[in-house]
Amino acid sequence: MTDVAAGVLALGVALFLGVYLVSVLDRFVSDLVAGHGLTANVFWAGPRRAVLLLLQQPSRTERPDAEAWAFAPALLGALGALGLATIPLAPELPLADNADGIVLFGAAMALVMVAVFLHGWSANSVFPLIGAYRFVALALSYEMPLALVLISAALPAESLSVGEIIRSQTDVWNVIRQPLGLPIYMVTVAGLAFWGPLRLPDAADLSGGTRAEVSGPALAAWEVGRSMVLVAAAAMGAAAFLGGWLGPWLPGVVWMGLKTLVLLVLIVWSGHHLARVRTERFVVVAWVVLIPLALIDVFLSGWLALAAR
Amino acid sequence: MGVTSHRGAGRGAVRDELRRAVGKIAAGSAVPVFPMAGVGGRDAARRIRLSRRLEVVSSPRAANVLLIAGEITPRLLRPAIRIHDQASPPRATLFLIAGGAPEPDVPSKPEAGSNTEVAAVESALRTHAIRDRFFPFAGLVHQESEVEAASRALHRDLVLAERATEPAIQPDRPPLPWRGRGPYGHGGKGMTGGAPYGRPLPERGNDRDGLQLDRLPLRIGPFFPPLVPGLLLDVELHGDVVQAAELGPNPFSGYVGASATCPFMRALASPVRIADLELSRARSHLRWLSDALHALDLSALSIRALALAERLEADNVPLISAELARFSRRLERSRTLTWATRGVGHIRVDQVGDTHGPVARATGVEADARCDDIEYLALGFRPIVHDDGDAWARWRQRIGEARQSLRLVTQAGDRRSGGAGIVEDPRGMIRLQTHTLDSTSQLLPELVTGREWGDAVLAAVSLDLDLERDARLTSVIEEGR
Amino acid sequence: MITAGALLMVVGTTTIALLVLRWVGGAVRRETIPEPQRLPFLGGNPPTTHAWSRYHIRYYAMALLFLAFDMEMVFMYPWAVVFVREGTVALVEMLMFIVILLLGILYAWREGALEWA
Amino acid sequence: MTIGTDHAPLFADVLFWMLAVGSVLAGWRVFRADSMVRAAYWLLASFAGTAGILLLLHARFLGLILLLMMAGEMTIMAAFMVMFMMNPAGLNPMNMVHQHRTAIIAGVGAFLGLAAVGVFGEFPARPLLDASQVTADLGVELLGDSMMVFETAGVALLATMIGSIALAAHRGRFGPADEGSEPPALVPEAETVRPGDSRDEEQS
Repeated sequence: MTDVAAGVLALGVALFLGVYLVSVLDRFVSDLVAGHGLTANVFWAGPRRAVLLLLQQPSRTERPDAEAWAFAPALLGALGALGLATIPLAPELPLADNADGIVLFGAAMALVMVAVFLHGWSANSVFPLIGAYRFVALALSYEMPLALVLISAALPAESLSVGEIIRSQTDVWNVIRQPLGLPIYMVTVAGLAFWGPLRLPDAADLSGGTRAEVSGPALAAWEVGRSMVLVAAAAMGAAAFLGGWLGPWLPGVVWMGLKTLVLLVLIVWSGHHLARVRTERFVVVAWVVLIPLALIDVFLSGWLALAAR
Repeated sequence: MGVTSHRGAGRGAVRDELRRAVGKIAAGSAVPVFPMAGVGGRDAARRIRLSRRLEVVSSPRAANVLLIAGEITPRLLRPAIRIHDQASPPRATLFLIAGGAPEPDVPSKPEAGSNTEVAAVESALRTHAIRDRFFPFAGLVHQESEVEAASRALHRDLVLAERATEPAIQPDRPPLPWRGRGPYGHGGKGMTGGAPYGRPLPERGNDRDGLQLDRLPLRIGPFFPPLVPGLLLDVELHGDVVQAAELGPNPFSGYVGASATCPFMRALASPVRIADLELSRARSHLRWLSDALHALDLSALSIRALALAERLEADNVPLISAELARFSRRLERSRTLTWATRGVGHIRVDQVGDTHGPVARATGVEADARCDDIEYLALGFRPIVHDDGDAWARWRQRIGEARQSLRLVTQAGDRRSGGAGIVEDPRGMIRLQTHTLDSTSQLLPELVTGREWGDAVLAAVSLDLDLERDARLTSVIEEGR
Repeated sequence: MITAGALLMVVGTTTIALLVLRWVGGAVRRETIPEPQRLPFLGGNPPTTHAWSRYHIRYYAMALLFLAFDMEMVFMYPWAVVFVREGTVALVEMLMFIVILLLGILYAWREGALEWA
Repeated sequence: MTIGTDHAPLFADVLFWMLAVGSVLAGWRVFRADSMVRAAYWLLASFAGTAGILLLLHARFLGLILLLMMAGEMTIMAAFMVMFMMNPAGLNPMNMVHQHRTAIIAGVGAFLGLAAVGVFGEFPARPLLDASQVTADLGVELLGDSMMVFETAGVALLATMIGSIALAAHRGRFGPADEGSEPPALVPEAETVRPGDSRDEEQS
């Protein structure tokens, strides 16, 4: 029982810290790229904005699917939390780490599609609707590579458990053993959290896309939920490819946090440097390049795992 | 009873204190502003991106302050009112009277000034009238430099509940009754008949792949952020693909006259320093670059491009030139940018027609009024031309021309050009004699038809439309007649 | 260790998040939002019809391809667990499986099924 | 808080009944929803309840893969239903039920049949010793002695892919897919109207 309490507490702290870090990083990189000076504002901008949104009146369109509209951001956040729960942040903190950890993670990330689709569909407004359908196209394209690279990471571990996958990297991290894995995974992370070049459902050309009709607490919840998914996905990247808690001198949790941070910096940085790609072209590239590469990754990883036996 | 009420009051006081404390935290955040640009307000509306205290939001739902910059013409009035009413409370409106025109109660002396000043005063008076009639609660500033402080003050008062949120301007009319006519309570013949909640369902139409699915007829604009201010686009969407498109009327027509502040307009009548012309051209291209980057979700890079444009002055050209060189290298190396824009909005040479300027030159047509100018030729001017004719070519075209303009500024010295009734402005050729209008905006419907919405927006952005310029050219040419 | 617990946690957090959101937004009753504020945002003009419609998904062929591909995941996960134990046979089997799937993608690509219809 | 029949029977029982009732309720909502999207996602909710029951049965992999796959599949189903159904969002109230009587008889019959199997059937009562081995056992079963299962599945999937694309894709190497086809008439005995022939199709 105390284990579970500690795990839940750690999960809560990790999520809170992660979401806050994403807001700080985003602001920091944005200021840096825009050529503004750096000020302490980066630390406060996110929380202040959240409080501001809590004071704003929620909006409603003419005839929305109100229940689904309210459900979508809550579901997105919960899926982020579930995704992070599958990852043991340290050897002694396995919350929902089980023999089928990456299947659970995959299920949580597959359900993100439901949350985003509902968010765009519910408003009964044309631009959110286009955003919703765009995300379905995006999600159907990145889901296969996402599952395949995680399966590759599971091959040397002979287990689908995230904890086992981390332990299997004691000698050499998967990022070296399976060089194709992390780059493909990072592309899918951008899709999962619709961040940066894959910010298709909430894009500027749709005037905010699925969030175009949202205001107030629901908008804050949507932003937080999206950051939670990003944090969960980055943590999974750290666990599956960068050896999770493994590392000398420092405690495991710190290593896990640092590695997640590196991936978060990478994805936030890309968000301010890479132009948004077009849905149609991404779909073609995902199927014609990413999935075959991921399948090759599976094969090569399997071969190496056999050779290492 | 006295005790209860006392306790109730105490609780109320605690709640007020709490509300105040929370409000103070929120008041420190960047002000979410939704800008709406009327006549002469586009630059000011764009420049709020530069302020760190203001945050441009893409939809009025998330805005606290609605900035109405410049004059709202009759065609813009209803949309502005609708957007005001769509914004979620707490909301406040701020008017920026362009050009620093005087207050209406200050006796102005139109006879003392030029025609332009008269026009500015008239425009300001009209804006005041609109504000008094429809937005009596709105804030008002006369200088662009006051926008930030005024927005912040409005925002602070709103979140601290010291200022009441603005009420809706339109009446709260419930939807038409529609229920109860069919066997299951629906409002018409068949399942798609009737007008649920006072609005009909879309009707089917043919599609290019042989299916017949619903078409959504929409009028988008004039304040749709990814498109230029004032653009009214009538589209029929079939899924996310534009099935048919048509340009709506130009809301600026009849409300803009010749502007004395624009060097290109002056160059039509009398020679102007080439350095001034080219600085202005570079600024215009950089402002476009900022808008285009914004439409690609690169808001931070967009701020950087805009900062280059706004910092650009005659005395810092080498510095800006070097920065722009670095910036453009970075953009041209960007694979995702190429990927996003290559092949989008492709214009064939036979479609160019009466289109001039960078759009024509990016399609391989070497048309430039500067080629016939002896002063430009003396500077060794040769127009930049790209052959591809797609959005990516137009991106490179404008970045290249901005750099070329900066080079010309450094070489031009005191040379002057113009006065012959023909000038090349950043968007094309202006000729007084031939009475022809530049037709870039007429290309738009053809470019977006059959495209996915994202491609359509990128194509529209790459044209660098300016409806105010279109209206101005019309009025100048009509004056010339 | 506690998968069902984790799933319960999702349900729990979703509910809690919903309740909190409703409570925070509860200061205003949604029914009191006036009609002009409910108009969908199109840049200033009102819509002529509802947005909900027979929406044409241009990627329908890709969606069907996905359905077939999704089935493949069912086989891939258990395979990954026993792969090393089973040895080279498993590798060969998987190679054949992968090649067959790649053929499917190749066919779809050649038919233009991944592009917007 | 380990959930499983052998550790906390009461908790597992409560959970089972919650999931079972929730699942049935969600299934009932599928037919009460006017909106196609709601109907599809109520079905997903029903599947999620079933997945939860599978988790309780220690069939963790099956439960999770059900959730993983149904998320995508129900979304695709919703998208296709919206694409082809009239009034897809249920803005006009309507009745989703056709052939009412037959449907009720078939539904009740199927429920009684399955319930009879559930109540009177003989189920193995072997306790599961190590729940973490289930996925591995499944893998051995699939890969096991012959390549039959795997390769049959592969070829079947390939056939599905090619078949669905040949049927659905509009353009292909052999030209437009609808060339020469006659769409069915909207009204029996009426003339067929080829898409593209006429913009006006208000006969319905």
